[in-house]
Amino acid sequence: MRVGVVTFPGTLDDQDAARAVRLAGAEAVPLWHADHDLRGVDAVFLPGGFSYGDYLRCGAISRFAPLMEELIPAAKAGLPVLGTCNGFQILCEAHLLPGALTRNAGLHYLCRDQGIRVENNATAWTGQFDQGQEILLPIKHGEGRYVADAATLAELERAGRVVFRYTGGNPNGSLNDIAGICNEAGNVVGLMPHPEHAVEELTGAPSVDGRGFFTSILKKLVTA
Amino acid sequence: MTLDSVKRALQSPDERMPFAELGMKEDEYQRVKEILGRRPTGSELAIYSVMWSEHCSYKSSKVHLRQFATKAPASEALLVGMGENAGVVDIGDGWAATFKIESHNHPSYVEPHQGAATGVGGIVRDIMSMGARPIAVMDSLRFGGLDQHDTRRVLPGVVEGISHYGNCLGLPNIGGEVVFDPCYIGNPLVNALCVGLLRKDQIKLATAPGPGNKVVLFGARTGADGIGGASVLASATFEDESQAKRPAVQVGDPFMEKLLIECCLELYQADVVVGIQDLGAAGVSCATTELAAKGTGGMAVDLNLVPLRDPTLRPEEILMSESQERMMAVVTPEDIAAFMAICEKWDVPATVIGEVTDSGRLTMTWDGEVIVDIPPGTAADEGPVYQRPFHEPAGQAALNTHVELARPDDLRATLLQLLGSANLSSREWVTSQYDRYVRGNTVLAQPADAGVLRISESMPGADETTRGIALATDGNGRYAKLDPYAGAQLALAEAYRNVAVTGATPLAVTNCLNFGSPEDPEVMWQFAEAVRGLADACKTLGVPVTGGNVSFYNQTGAAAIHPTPVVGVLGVIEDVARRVPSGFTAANLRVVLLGDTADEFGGSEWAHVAHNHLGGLPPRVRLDAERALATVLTTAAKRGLLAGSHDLSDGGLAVALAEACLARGIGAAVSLPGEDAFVDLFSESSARALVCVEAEKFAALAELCANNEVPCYGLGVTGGTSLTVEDILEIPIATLRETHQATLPAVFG
Amino acid sequence: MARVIVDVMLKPEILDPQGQAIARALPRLGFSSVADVRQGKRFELELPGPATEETLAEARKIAETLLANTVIEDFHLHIEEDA
Amino acid sequence: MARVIVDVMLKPEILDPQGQAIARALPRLGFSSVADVRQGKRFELELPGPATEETLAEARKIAETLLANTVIEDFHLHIEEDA
Ligand SMILES: Nc1ncnc2c1ncn2[C@@H]1O[C@H](COP(=O)(O)OP(=O)(O)O)[C@@H](O)[C@H]1O
Ligand SMILES: [Mg+2]
Repeated sequence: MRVGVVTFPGTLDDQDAARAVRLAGAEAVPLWHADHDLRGVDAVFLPGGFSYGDYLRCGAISRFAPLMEELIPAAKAGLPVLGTCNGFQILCEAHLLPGALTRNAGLHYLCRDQGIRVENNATAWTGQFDQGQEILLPIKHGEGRYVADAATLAELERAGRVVFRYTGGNPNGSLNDIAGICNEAGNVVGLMPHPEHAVEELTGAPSVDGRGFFTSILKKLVTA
Repeated sequence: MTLDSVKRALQSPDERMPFAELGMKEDEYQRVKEILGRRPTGSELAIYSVMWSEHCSYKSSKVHLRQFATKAPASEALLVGMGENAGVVDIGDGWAATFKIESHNHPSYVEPHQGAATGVGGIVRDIMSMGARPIAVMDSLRFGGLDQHDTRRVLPGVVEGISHYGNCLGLPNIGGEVVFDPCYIGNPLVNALCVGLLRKDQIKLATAPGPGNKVVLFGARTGADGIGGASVLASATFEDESQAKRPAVQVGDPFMEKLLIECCLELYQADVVVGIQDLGAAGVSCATTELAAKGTGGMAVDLNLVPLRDPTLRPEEILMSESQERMMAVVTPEDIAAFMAICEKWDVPATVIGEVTDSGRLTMTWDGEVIVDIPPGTAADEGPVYQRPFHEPAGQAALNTHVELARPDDLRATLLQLLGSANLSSREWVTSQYDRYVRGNTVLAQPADAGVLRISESMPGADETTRGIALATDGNGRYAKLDPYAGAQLALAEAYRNVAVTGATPLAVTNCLNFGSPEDPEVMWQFAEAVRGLADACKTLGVPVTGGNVSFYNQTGAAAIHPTPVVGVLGVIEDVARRVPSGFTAANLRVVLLGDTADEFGGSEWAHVAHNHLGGLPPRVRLDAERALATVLTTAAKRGLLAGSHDLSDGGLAVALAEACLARGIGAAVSLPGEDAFVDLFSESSARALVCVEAEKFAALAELCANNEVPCYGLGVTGGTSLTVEDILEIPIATLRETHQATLPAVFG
Repeated sequence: MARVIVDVMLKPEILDPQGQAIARALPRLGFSSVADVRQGKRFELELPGPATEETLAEARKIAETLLANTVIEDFHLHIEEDA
Repeated sequence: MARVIVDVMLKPEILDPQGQAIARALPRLGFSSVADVRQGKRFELELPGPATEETLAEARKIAETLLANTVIEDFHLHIEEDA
């Protein structure tokens, strides 16, 4: 199985994402923002960072990268895509996911180990979790407050498209404690927390709960 | 505006040059004239004034700093010593680490966010210029009193600047310090450390050999940032200068720096770089003179080719500009195309601005006229050297007189008072603004005693290795004020101990020496004593100084800061999976105190908090005991004897116990080994650590201690939800936590 | 040379924590007369040549696609004369 | 109700990395006519009552001490009528 890991100028977590993909037993395929080429991957990981320095708005400039011109139609056609942190922001800017991520209510960048509840285990990236399972993942962002208009929010809730919710305290003021959402088909998932930093005992957050994302997508691809 | 060319200088030999305004002394100016055999041009004066400034030439400190070399212990680990951009240490399995700490104190007072941010940017470029990939940063900070108004302006800005710049670069922040003391109110200290990793055989040096090779300036365009900063801002007192003539502040662009990092690494990998130098305080002046001086000896530069952000800049200003995110490389003509292609891939502007020559001269032209023609070594290496007079401060003996302070009866209240104090309370308000996970190699970070990183890098040619490195920085201005010789040694001892408690073997040292004005003989005495102390202790502990930085003029009027030597220690752990986590890690472990406690409260946190008193003598330095303790800790870690550890420092055993409980919310019940509970709990004697071990491993630990003559006291066991000291106190962990965490948020929101 | 100014503000229904933090800080600093504060962005675009219908149309396009995220922000643009 | 607008821009000599990043992105998006971009902040202060000399003076004071960092930024303020 080949999982593409995208690097934009200013992407930071690409190495970690690739490592997590490899640890799960898949091949990590580097994808370069300036190429019009998805290299035939089976799924795509949009990692975190400060693409284009997060200038203007997080993800606003990356969204127009040549690679995105390939990725957007592919995602709409069902290619599994996971965006974490800056990757989530890019997915929203690209309108693959609704709503937007805005400045944390506390106005500070916040790095901490955060409780999260899996609210939907039917997406491409969450199949190996239990519905309602509580997991621990690191968050590290300054602009993670999810907002959307009332109608969008209601639709997300109604359709079960809120995939993750913060537990034990909302770190950034996100509406409805939203930590992550998916598109209608469930192949595109975006979340602020970082699964790739919770896959090893020795390093990262004090949990290996992030592994579930990678086992989920592998399982999905193998059985597909 | 007429161009001051060499030709013009010859025609107008007596023209008055503004050397004094540029911070140059009359005799220094005369020396420049002697070297050149004529008056300097404006551009030449710009170069000499920045290169001979305190900041760049170390003219007041040089004679003392030499001890770091002359007293250096023999070390097989040292690959590159002092004098390069950063020292390089062999860490085994073909890998090397390079690390350095540097100050950005004055700019951080003027504009806290940008000052601190560009401090991080600068030290990261130093590490890059050695050929390394930067892998982590640390920050050692000092502010005025927590209750002083200006602290609310300076601290949030500084933290945000470090956070934004470091986070954007994707460098985990793995440790540091935050200290409050009124002595820093007008002179906050912002010391940033960066560590990098490289293959042992891929070290790059700042040198420009090979006539015909091209000189490339790459990175950001040059603007009017911090013009005059190097000499005016960094080497004169702030009060008089900066208010009157505030230099343009340097603004950082971490995104450009991130691109520069990736670009440089790809350039190194493609092997298209002959020599490289970062552009720091003295910008183009420094890079050209130093590269030329260390190379074949000559360089010809066309300054018109420097890409400008502000097209109105004059050549003198281009030479002095401190615009950030720039590097200079020397590249063979054959490799130029490949070099440029890599820069383009990363969107990094790059321009050939000159060529290496064998003329022995650094020449620069502007509009076709020669405006600089100097022997580069005279600017880079032959700056003035001062033997500044020094003597013990008039009040030193009085300061060292022991004063009996009333000791408390209620030790529970004392512990809570200390735990919630400005300096001992939780640093989380600060550290939660730093990304400690990025790059995926962080094994330990705050609140551990030292940061620990795994060395498995996705760098090309990397063999898998089980190794890790540990880093800690420490400094205690109060100790150093009482006795700068001992204070510097205690800073080293604490950083060394912090590295050892993780299981790593200390290998090498970097330092940042923050002092008042060197023109004050009493400050100069503090400086001389601190350097002598640090050099002696490095020798005894067997850890060489690989580099560092001196920051003088940290004073407002006649009031200097406490002398504040900050010491960083780097250690290696062979199998990083054997690192020892911080604090109590499980219930039913034996709690063991290593090391002896004496009645030592001079300069202590308790005297500061309870009595606002500073006097007497700091704790005794016991380097042999430190070394033995480190041997025990690293050997025990290797053998898998330790379940957790924590060093004893400010606030003594009581604070260490509380922090060990807070690490994972696991309590402990202990009894005290000595007669005097207050001394046992709060003394700050050096060479001590707290560890926890499984009961069946205690005997092996005790034997190891006995063999190394390290005193070892079983205090009790872990478990429960309180910290209990038999017959003295019992405090629920929830109370400890609340007290510990409330302090900084109460002030900063 | 024409200068087009694009002002981008969060939509009124979106929480503006930066503006609120400022509003909260004002009374503490002794400024009591401000009822509300909102913080947004201001962009200055330099366009060569005079400001024509076309340049304005292009600027509007830029604002729409890049400078503002219309999911959460409103924008408004005008020409600045003196530039 | 008066609305005072405070525009805060980096001083011309100060590096504006945000503006530059936007300017570099524009040609890639097919917008070729923009020579330069600078990004700054816009604050909207709501003041009760009409805009008098005093409210304006107060707004200026606020801009100076809080909204702008005059070490690196310039500011400019005006009253918006329609509010
Ligand atoms: N400015 C800072 N940046 C990053 N980490 C910090 C900073 N200040 C403190 N820390 C971390 O917080 C923890 C507690 O700090 P401190 O109490 O000073 O430790 P110690 O007493 O062991 O030197 C340590 O892990 C330290 O590295
Ligand atoms: Mg410690």
